[in-house]
Amino acid sequence: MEDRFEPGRPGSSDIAWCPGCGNFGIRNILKKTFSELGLEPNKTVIISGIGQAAKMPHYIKTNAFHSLHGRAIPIATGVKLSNPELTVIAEGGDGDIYSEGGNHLVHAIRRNPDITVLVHDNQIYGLTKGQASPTTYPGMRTPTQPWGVFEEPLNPISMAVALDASFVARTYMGHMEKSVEIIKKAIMHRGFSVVDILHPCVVFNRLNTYEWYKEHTYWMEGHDPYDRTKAFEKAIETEPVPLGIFHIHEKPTFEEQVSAYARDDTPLWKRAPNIDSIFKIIEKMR
Amino acid sequence: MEDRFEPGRPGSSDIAWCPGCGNFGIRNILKKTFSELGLEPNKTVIISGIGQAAKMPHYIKTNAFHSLHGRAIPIATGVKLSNPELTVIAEGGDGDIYSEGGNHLVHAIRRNPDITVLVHDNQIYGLTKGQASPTTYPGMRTPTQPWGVFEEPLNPISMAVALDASFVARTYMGHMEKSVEIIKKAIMHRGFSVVDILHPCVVFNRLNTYEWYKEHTYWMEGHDPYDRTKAFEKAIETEPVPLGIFHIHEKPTFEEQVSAYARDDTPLWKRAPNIDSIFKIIEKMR
Amino acid sequence: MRLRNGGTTILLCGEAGQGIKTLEIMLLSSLKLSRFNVYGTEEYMSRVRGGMNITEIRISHHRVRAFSSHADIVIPFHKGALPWISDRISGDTVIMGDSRNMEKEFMREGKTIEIPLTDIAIRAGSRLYINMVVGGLIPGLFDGTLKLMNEYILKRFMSKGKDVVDGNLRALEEGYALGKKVKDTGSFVPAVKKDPSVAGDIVISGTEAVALGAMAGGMNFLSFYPMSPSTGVAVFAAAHSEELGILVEQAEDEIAAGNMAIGAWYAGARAMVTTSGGGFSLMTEALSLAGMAEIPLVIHIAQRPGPATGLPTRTMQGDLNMALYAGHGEFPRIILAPGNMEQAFRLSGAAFNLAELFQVPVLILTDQYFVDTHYNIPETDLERIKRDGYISEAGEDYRRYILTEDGISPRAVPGNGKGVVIANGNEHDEWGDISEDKELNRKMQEKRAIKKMDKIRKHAEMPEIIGNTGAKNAVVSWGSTYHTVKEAVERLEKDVMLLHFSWVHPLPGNLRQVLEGKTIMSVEQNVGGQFADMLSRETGLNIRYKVLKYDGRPFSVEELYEILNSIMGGEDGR
Amino acid sequence: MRLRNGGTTILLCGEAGQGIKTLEIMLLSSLKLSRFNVYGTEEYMSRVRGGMNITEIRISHHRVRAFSSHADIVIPFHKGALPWISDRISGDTVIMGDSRNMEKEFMREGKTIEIPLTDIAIRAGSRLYINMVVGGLIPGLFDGTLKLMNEYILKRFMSKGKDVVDGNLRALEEGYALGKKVKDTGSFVPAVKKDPSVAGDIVISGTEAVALGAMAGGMNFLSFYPMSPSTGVAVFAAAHSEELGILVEQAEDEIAAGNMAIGAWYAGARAMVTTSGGGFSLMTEALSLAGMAEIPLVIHIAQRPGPATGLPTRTMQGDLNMALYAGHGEFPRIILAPGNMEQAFRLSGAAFNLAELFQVPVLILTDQYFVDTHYNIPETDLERIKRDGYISEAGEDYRRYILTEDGISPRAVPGNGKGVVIANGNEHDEWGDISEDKELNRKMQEKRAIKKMDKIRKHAEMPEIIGNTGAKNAVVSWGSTYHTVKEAVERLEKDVMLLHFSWVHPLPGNLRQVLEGKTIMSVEQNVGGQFADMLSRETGLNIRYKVLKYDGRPFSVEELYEILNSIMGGEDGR
Ligand SMILES: Cc1ncc(C[n+]2csc(CCOP(=O)(O)OP(=O)(O)O)c2C)c(N)n1
Ligand SMILES: Cc1ncc(C[n+]2csc(CCOP(=O)(O)OP(=O)(O)O)c2C)c(N)n1
Ligand code: SF4
Ligand code: SF4
Ligand SMILES: [Mg+2]
Ligand SMILES: [Mg+2]
Repeated sequence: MEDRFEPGRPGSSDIAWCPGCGNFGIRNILKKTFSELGLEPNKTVIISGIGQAAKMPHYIKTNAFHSLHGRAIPIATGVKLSNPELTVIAEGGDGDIYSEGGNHLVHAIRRNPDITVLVHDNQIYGLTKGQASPTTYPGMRTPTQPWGVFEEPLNPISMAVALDASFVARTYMGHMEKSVEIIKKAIMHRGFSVVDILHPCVVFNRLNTYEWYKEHTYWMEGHDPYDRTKAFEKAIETEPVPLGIFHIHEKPTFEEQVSAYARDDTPLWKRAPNIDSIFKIIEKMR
Repeated sequence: MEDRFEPGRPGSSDIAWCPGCGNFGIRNILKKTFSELGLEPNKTVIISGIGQAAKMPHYIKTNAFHSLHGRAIPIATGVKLSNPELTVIAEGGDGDIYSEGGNHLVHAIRRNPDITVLVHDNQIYGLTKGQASPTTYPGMRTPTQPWGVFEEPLNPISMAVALDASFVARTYMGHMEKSVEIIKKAIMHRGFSVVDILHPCVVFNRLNTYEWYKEHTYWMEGHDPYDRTKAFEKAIETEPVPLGIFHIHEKPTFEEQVSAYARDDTPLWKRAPNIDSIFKIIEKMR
Repeated sequence: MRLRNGGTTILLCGEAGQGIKTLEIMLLSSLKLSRFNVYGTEEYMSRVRGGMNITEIRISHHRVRAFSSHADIVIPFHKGALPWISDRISGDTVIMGDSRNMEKEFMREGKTIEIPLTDIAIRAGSRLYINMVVGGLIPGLFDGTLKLMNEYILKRFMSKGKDVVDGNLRALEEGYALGKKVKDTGSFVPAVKKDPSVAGDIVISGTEAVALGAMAGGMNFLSFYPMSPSTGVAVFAAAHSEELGILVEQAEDEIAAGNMAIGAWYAGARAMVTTSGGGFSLMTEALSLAGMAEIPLVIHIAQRPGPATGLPTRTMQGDLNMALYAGHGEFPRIILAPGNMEQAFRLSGAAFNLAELFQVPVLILTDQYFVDTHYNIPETDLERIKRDGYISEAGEDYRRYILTEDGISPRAVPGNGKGVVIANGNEHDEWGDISEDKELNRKMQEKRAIKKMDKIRKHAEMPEIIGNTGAKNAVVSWGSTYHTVKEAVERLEKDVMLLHFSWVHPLPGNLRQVLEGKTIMSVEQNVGGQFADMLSRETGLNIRYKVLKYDGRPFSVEELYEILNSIMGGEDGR
Repeated sequence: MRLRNGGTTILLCGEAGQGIKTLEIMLLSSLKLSRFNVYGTEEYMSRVRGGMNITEIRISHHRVRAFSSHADIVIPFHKGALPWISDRISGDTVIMGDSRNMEKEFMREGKTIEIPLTDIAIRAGSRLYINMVVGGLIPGLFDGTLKLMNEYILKRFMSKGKDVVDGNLRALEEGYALGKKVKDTGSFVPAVKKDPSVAGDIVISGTEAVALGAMAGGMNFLSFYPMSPSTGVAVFAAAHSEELGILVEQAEDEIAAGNMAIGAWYAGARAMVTTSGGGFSLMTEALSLAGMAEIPLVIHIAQRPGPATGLPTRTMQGDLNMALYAGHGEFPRIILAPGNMEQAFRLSGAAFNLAELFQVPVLILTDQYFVDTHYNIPETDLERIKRDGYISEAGEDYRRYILTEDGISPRAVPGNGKGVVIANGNEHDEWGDISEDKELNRKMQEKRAIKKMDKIRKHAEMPEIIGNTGAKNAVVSWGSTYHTVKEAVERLEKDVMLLHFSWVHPLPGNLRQVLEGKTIMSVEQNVGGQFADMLSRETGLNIRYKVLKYDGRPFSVEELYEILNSIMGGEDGR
């Protein structure tokens, strides 16, 4: 079943990730998630930004748009709004989605389209060779921060909770089964979901390794994701880092509220211009 | 004393705001704040974006840069980093700072330069004639949202608390004295401060009027701004809207940590290139 | 100089907030209904209340569509207005209205008609109704009807209660009676005849023409971030969103607006973005993405003077170079710049077919003058373009970027067919996967920047040629200046032809033949003569004179006439 | 064709992650120390591990500074490398290294030297040390020294412990011994003599030359967002931030980076931004702000192939048009494109003086090829430019935009003087307050786009002219291709001169005289011939041939020689 998601194209066999990289694990998680959800490659779309994470669509078979650094979310929004029948996933790195694309995350949460945002959070810039990302811990020395990072790390979970995102979760890719469960729920959730997926970058992040994540994370037990203040309290815990679903707020999606779908649910691409109505508008201008 | 801040230039007398606009009140608040703080016009800088709010620097005498929509914060950061001796204020509207400039707010909070961000929050786009802003309440009908806004309003306070901003407050300009007190504290605070200043737009926002703000806001009493979770709880209250200082977290500023000022606190503009050191670096390349 | 199309030009000079925009719309409709040809345009400041705004209304027996600088009638709504427009007042100009709004030096015997507008408004219920007094006055002067105006007032002020409606109606009627009286007593003699042929005409603005054209071209997605003077298109589309099934969304910034539209096209929608220069600056990267990923895209840029925030509510044609070269790397694009309402309707529709056919961005360049100008046209002049469908099905082994003779790869959309559709902003192979193969890298550059470009160029439209093609002199212009240049050139009665470009880039191949040997004069509203430079670069021809204006105000017929006349005088009166 | 500057060209073909970058740096320094002229450049893929990377190292008795496509020695570090570069292997090429990395078809009698690099590395402690084995092998082959290399290893691997240091040192020495043996047994005869004159030289890369030049020009603020191939400049500046007092900050995006730099300049710092095409796209609006507010700004754009993400680690000169026209509205800018290290140092420094003098943005265009190229130059060729100071004091009634004869208004910074400094991105009056006055609006456009531009043009530098100015043929080139074109043209021995432009815009006024009547051939790395078009547009001259390359790889001397030779053959062998 998972083979349905093997692209088998000439350009998909030579995977450009480093041996041992956490991205391989995320790829396996996605293939399992997609096939357990019974998704169809041609009805599923991954919009990715630019970065190591963003290369995913070349190694998993779905419709895809490998786009620009930081812009996966608005593109994914445009796709979903034009064709709500598609399952739409936006994917990118921590630099991609939290730094260059930060504004889009904030406002997509407000808009609440039914898309799922998967952030491969290796707490570093991989593709561009090891600069600090918004989630890099203070003290880390990098080629462009040789003095050691001193900015406050971005807490994407507390931020998403503060913005009342519809579904907010964090996982560590080292836990395959739990990650599959969480991402399944995120995709099935009606509304905007964001999942921060911790994963090691074995080349540039010497701190947040496989062992580190194992030791410094834990799964929340008995947390009520419908309690927003509790979610916030959990979200600002940092040592150890909690994993699981922090916050769920079910609410109408963008597509359900937008006037273009009020009378008609035909996807936009199947719509022809209504010339008669247009000329009726024109006639009123006499 | 406040007259020191009257610009008295040919272009500063015809104020472009609408009669009755809340911006006049904010102008008075600022003049009073500045003079009570004993600021000097030539040692103070206001960087404003674009919008009605952003016209402020033409009507109050300080150094100023009326710049681009959304970009006041990075410009203000550049100014502060180049000359930490200046008192630097970034000013703009709710569209300016929360929509177009949203990403800069998020990351400036992380960076924590000692600047003060004043958001004239009229919950509408004034200058461009009445479109919804990120803080417009659901249900409001506007020329571009004739169906009534349905996006979740942005809560700048909870977001800033979630990002652990150094100083977070909200005021309503109708309360002159309290507003002066809060903005004074914000400016004196060492680190990044953000103050959301509610104010009526008498032309385009028919909901959030002077009366409305009077009735739907209250001053927090006994709130401990050093308790972050409490701050969050307060921040997500919406009816009535709490006013006051939500959150304070004193921490080292950007300027205090950056390596360029580690050995020498001369403002950058007074520095000459150290040609000898440069040629020493070059010699090592032999 | 008296304008060829004659008629009467009225200037309403008020502050923002005095209801003059409302007044203009009402006047144009009701004067048209009264069987006049009408034209209206606005110059306004970047503020919501106060300031100095000018609305020009022209009424004529003939079609009037060009901006005139000479005022026949001026109605000042506040003190200071007359000095602000003093260069538009001549000995013939009649000044009407409250004497308190007239500076002494402008009050000349026989040319000043004092009308107590404010008093009448106050009598009708509020000094705010002054615009309605004028709304009645003008039809009264020209023997027009109030019909539409009554209805408009009812609709517009209903929500404010009966008092307001009645007050406005009273003001209107009192104004009308007064206008009639002025006319009947002969203190003002209107020199405009009616034109029964306008009966079936519509009154349309540039904004409306662009929006309606896009709708007719199948636009079903509009993303934007508010920015003067481009927002009107979004407002118009939003008003009809539910009825026409068009998704209209205000994005958080222009970057999101541009990329949302790209996402929408990728999924098969027909998306447009409306913006102005500064917003377009922020879409530059997205434009380059559309170029690389071969995603169609339509962007409407309503130009205003730059750089930076510039003059947000004024007019300029200063963004042509940016439109030509925005975006890193090399990729084809199409630039259209309608010169009149008919073209705006047709080209805004055609833009969608072009974008989809060639899988490239199409930029529609208008400007503040154009979008804020209204006039009447026969509805039948709006061409019903056909929405062509170019969407293919994705077979199992679908290759989004398959190399073909003409550079165009059949374009499928996700969900249409069994295969998957891989778009890529990285350099790619035929399937859409990343490729660093030297040969393929080269071929893909050629596919986009050479083959597609060549194909588009063959499709390019020739400029409209007005006048004698054998003329020794040629005036070239583009975009919004169409009617003004045309009226000035026709008025000249010299040995001159006019070439007006509404298809601006890429230029068709055979222009050199048309222009060779002529003395070429270009007319455009920017500092550098950007169009002239492009024309000269592409044809190798020398543009002898650049007639430029860049103070943020539109060219007027009179001004252009003078300049062109003196140039051609200099050319031995040819 | 054998290269004029002779010497030996070695290709190291490995995967990302095999330590070849480290190896290159070590080799260049130690070979220079061994009294050779050295040159190194890299072609690599956009990935962190794996793929096919090629490092070219040239060693010569003469100065070598150009890219050669012909390999004298190839060392494949993995299977697949030889087919990938097969077009660079000829009958003369010697292939060295592990036989398991050599495909059969490339193993030719007498031209294959099998050396068990991997085994030696494993013996030294780890197969990872293979780069060090080669690091020893090459100096061994050429009778060089290991001195610097030993030190480098100590420094670089100290933190990893004694074992790693020792292992690397062992590998190095074993490699060296082997190299010596190969040479001594005569299976490879090195054809390169030493050049004592290089003793005082430094080995410098394009990245370093730009960064050091900027530092010498007074740069004390650098904001950026990481983007290949521009990040190196930030890395270099960050390394020296504390020592030189340069504030280096990674922004959240390029928009912030650009605007921070503008803020810094406004406050009197000398700020630079380093980026590539896509990042620059996002700075377009900020550029326009700098234009309007007359804030100086320096932006380094290291070009790579576009559009969009394109080929992130490859080379192109495809962003010239964007650099010329980015930003809405009309405002002057200066574009510099160094052709060699000396120019990069001088111009990156001068950029700051120019930006401050004219209060305009200065764009420095390099590309991946240029920033990743290293060679030795005499330190004395680095010109010590003077930091000019142009900051004024603000008096009480200071007018930031006072109208002057030459368009330049004295520029004060906040806090320097009693007055206040008002910068404005809106159209403004002399003080900096918003103005919608028609006359003033026009004058301010003229101040920026005409007066300042004219003044800059007078300051423009002439291209470097190489060869006989009376030649019938002229090759023109710009930016990074300098040495390659120069070597090819010199080798041609035809009636041809070379004009190389490192001051790219605005062009100086008197070029037409220099070029008139010649057959002009332009050489550049893009699809459209952007420089050629600009030159033709500005001079009115016809560019007869455009020699273009756009597969993301640099021009080689051989390739250019062939093309130019065949063109000039076609021109009757002149
Ligand atoms: C506009 C723009 N700026 C910068 C880049 C360069 N860039 C590519 S990927 C990347 C960051 C990679 O980090 P992240 O998003 O965390 O992804 P990772 O590689 O770690 O998975 C950057 C800065 C770009 N492609 N486009
Ligand atoms: C890049 C860019 N996009 C859009 C605009 C147009 N614009 C000017 S002000 C403004 C919003 C005004 O709203 P707000 O920031 O809330 O300020 P207010 O006028 O309400 O004080 C917009 C969208 C612009 N100037 N630049
Ligand atoms: S650089 Fe890091 S994140 Fe990227 S592929 Fe390698 S290990 Fe993974
Ligand atoms: S539009 Fe609103 S915010 Fe702007 S000046 Fe008028 S009242 Fe104030
Ligand atoms: Mg990352
Ligand atoms: Mg606002």
